Amino acid sequence: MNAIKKGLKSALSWPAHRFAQLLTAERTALVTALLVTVLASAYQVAAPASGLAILCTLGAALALSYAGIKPWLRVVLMTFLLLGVLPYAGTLNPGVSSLMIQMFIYIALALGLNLVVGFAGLLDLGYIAFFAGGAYVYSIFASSQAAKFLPWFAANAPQGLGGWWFWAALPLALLVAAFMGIALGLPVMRMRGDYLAIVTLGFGEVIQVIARNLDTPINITGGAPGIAPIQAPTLFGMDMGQPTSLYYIGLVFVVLTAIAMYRIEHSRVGRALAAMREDDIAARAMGVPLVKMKLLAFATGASFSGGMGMLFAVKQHFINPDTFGFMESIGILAMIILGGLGSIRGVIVGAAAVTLLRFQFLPDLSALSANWGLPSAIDLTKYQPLIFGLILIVMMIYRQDGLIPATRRKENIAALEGPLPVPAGGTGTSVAK
Amino acid sequence: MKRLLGALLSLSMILVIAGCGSASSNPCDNSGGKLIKVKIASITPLSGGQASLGTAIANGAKIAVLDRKAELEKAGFSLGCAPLDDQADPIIGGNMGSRAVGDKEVVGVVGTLNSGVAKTIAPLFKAPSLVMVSPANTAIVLTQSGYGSYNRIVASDAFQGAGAARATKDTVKAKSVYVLHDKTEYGQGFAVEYVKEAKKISLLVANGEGEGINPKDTDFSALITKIIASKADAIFYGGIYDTASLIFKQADEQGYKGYFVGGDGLDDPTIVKNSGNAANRVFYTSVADNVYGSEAGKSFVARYKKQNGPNDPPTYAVYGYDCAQVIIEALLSYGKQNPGKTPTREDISKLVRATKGFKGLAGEVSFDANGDNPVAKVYLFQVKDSKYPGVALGAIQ
Amino acid sequence: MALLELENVQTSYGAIRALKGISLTVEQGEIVTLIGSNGAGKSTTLKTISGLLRPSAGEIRLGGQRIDQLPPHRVTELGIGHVPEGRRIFPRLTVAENLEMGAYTLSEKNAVADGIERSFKLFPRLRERAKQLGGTLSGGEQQMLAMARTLMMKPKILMMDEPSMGLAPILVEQIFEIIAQLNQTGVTILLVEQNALKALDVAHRGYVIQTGEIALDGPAAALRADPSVRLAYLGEI
Amino acid sequence: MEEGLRILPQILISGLVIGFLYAVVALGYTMVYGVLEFINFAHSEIFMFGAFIGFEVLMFLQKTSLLTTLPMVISLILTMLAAMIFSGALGWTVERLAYRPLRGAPRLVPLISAIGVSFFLQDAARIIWEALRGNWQLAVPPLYTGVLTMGPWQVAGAPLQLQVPYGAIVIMVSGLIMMFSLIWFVNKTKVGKAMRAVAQDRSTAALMGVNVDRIISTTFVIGGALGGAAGSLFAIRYTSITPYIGFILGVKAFTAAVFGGIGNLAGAVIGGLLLGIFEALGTAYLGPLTHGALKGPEYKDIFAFLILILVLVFKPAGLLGRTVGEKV
Repeated sequence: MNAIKKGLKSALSWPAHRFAQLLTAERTALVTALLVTVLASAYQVAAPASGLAILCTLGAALALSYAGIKPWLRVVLMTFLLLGVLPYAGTLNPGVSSLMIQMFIYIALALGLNLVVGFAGLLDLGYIAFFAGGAYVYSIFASSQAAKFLPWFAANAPQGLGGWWFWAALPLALLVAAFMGIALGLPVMRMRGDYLAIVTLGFGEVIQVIARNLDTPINITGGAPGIAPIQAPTLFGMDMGQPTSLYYIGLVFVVLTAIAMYRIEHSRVGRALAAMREDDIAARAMGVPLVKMKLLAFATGASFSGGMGMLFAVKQHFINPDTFGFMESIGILAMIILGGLGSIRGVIVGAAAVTLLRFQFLPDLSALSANWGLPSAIDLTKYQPLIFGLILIVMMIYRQDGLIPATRRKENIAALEGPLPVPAGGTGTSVAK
Repeated sequence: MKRLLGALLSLSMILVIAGCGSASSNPCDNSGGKLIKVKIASITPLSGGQASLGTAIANGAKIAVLDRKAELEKAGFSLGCAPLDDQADPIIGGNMGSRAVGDKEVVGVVGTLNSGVAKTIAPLFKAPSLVMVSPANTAIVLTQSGYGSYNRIVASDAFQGAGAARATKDTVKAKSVYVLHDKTEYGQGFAVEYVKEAKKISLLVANGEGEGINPKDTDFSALITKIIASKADAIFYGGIYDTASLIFKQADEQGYKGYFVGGDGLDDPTIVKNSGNAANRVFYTSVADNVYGSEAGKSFVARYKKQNGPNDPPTYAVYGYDCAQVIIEALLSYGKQNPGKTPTREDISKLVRATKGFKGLAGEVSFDANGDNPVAKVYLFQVKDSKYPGVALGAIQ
Repeated sequence: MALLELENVQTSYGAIRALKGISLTVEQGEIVTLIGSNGAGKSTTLKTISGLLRPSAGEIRLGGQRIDQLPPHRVTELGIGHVPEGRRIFPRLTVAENLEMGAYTLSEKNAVADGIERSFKLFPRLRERAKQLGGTLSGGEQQMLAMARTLMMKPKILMMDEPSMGLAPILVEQIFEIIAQLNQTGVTILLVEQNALKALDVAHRGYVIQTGEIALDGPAAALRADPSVRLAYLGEI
Repeated sequence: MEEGLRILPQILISGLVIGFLYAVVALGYTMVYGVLEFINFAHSEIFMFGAFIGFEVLMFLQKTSLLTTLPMVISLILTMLAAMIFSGALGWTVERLAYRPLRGAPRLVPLISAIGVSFFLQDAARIIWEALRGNWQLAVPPLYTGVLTMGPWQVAGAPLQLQVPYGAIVIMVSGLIMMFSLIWFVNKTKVGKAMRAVAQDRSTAALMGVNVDRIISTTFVIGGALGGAAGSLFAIRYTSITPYIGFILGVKAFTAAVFGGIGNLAGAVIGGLLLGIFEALGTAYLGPLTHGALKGPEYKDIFAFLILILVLVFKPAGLLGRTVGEKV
């Protein structure tokens, strides 16, 4: 038992950036960075659909973000990988683009949830509800759905508004999701952490039930069958619905989200959130308007989720209530916990890793085993909830800060709620070491 | 996580290497000689809750590839298969659809099991004209949305729902019916069509447009009290056998004396095992007659077992088989007309759509302009003596 | 051999070293007081003795037996009674139930009934309040209950953390009278107090603790006379 | 409306039955919450395991044909006992492995771990019973299947008859027994008092000589056993189980616990009963009241969450509870 514990501990305690130290000495750094970029690109182009290739390319991008080279070169090389190599591989096999869009969606979602959980310390288990909000706002008017309850649409746009609607709907989706965030936030703001978690869970379920049942008396959401087909966005007359072109929209969304998160973290608001997370009484004493800040975090996080919901609807051409279940909320939570609560880079890596695992490696494995008639017992896809569960437990026990902890404060998660007022008497060891 | 990934990767590598070693026994391999390499992909759940159905479809398709291998080689094709796992999840399904598009050897796709997954995949196949033949989708919208290369061999909800409604009036002899569904794509779609037809043939629906329930619920006693008060002669349930049997059983316990009607979602031994005394009052429609009863069916079962182990295949296996056969027929007819040429996806898609009167194991297949199979049949079954499967009462017109 | 011995005890909260090496002894039958300013480490010392905190170095011995690695309930079983700072009455247990909890470690049949009777004799106020919830008592009553509760376990040594804190002067007088009284019935007492004057009045010996270290020690009277103690802790010039 | 009123008594009975099930599960949540101020998210899965163990026992009894020869009460007790022992042990194990290492960590840390445990156990059950029985959706051998029929009485000129399944009576009776024995245990026994002391002030309880770890373990064992008992009752009443029966029931039971005042045993039961009755009334009357616009059975699952939100906003202490978060 102890050996296992030790093994786990050491396996999980590698510092993420140690291997990147290779890249810190200026000249070797330059050579290695170029080499990594070239090798990854070559592999990616040679075997576009291979999960391993995508892993290498993304790994290279991560390594470059640590590399001790000139910042402009870093940006150029990463841009080359993300705007050159991956989209090109996507034209060779749209499966790559499809996977990457999904990854972008999850990264942005995880970043948004990280704002709420990691920065503000509010555990939200119903985060997917905002995502659903954005998806529905877009889909209802980008399909024949609107015509089912609005006479104007039936007369003028029976198949929906068309590709331009995506761009017009974007601010609307952000607003609707932000509004949902506030609507949920207002009643729960004064609740304690675990109550908040349960109520947000309930909120997620309620939104799902409403989406499922709002086909009567007026058919607004399409009910359980959902909405399909959903029109794709157009940009200057180009169809952006296929994975190869949608890739760019996704990338733009993610980059904007990441920049926004970085700015928020280092802004007055970010500091206020951090103060609130560590000690809300002290924060209030220092003049941080708690309710306003919490609502701001909720609304902002929600609006990111809503925006990505639109992209999701476009990618899927179809949405239904089942897609927005509790499991998805937990999946996103698992991503940020795996990556490192409060750490932007960590959250991105966590989301990417979970997406790769769930959408590439596990289905590959089960297809392989179906192909070769291997016993289905070794099929790891089957164990997905088990693996998620284990990730949560093991990370909590052995590495609460995630794979790439936030640099600003190492004991980030420890600050979620502040320590219990009374040290654990029974164990006696928990406070003094 | 990296370690875990590493372990996963090395595991998959080992599997790949192990795979290459025994390449000859794999029906999905198409590496033979100078023939034109083509593949039929299947997109079904190979893992997760519905894996047994999805695997059956994939395996059925595989048997078809094996069965016609020699014939195809003569026509100049080396046909392989590519089973893809959608986990019954539209998100993963969309991914798999894109991967099927990306594999240039894939000329046709068998799938999907779930209508929701098909709604995500069909638009992806429209531009590359990749043909898709579904053994199981019943959502009406799929053939009404101009997806182009989408076809299915089973009857849609409209057909099944109407059939079930007529059976309720004519065979069950009910005057009024209480309509329930499980608020899923399948159950609700079915129930909506059922109600539509019921209104046409003046079968009274006791609760207006029908009501949804939560299939995760277990206690329906309050609802049943309401049903009994409505004095309906029959309860129709659009949904799956597990919840259906709970409702039927509890209704019986509370003293409901009427009949129970449902669709192919009830076609499972569980409906008999879990419904208690209610079982012998259950009628269900199904798109499949007892296919494994025939000689050809028995021979299929034997081949299936040889390839996939000792368990009897679920009915869906033969549907997967028929879907793949439809695509193979198109390939062969292309080969006949254009010997030595590599078919484009569009060619195959057109040829599949032109299928007329193909005699499949599970029934006849023709496609209309939308990709629906107008000759698909619906059969009515009744459970007797608490035995599964029920007694076939014949096809519904 | 002293009843309680601390030898070079060090305790940390995370990176902060609260005790930098405390050594002290308490003899059978004594009242020893530990005085010092806020945050000097007085409460930490008591918590370390009773096992609520685990020392990173040093030894604690009770009657010669090492207790510094034991969990708090074991330390209690061995005979150290700790009346925590702020009374820490169980607010939603009745007064009687609070007292019963004090006798948790005793297994004799009549221990609870006898103990409660003794407590009521010592603190007649508690008898009137026996059925009331602990949280409804006044500060002084709570302090009495806290002492009575710990006395239920018949400790070899009674450690009290700031028993006079937040009490009206007249109650403070009472509390110290009771401490003296208890000591006369043979109870050994380790007393932590901010009210150094009172503490040194009642104690036999004293230790002055300063930022985690013992700065001075000696007989209570000597400490009272020490000019630096007078300046720092007794408010005299 | 005449017709609607006529079915009211039967609807109330339905509500009471499901309410008792919520109540029994809620007792487990409230126990653990009372002592640790921690939502044992995995309790619903411990409940689910109880149902599966109950299933296995009943299968065994059926195979050995003891099911027909033994008196039903003995079968019932055997089934419940096995489920309680197993689920108690499971509760202990979960606490030991997934919660204890996190004692003293911020509140959200064990909560996240508990969510992980919940997923883990759910999937583990699926894997285990797929391996054991080839299927994770199981039909439980029948034990109490009959129905108690009362009446008919002539009420307002028409016959009125009431029906209660025996399985439901078993749930109600066991629920009451469990509640009263639990209240007795917590208030009158030494361990029960120690539990309350630990709940109120852990380190002071330790200073009284209470082995806090052991008391917390005991709490989880009792909570687990309660969950197991509830699970086996569920299996007996509904005769069809899957690994997923726990989640929604768990959330509702937790709602019931909060509704009644979390930490308060009687409150959990009252909250459960009220929630069950609300749901039954909603199922039956929401449709007629809204003239068919909202269908009762479709929206009834929202009630639990609406109640939860309303209670937490307007009366966080619940019906019988004390102010949450009070710590002296």
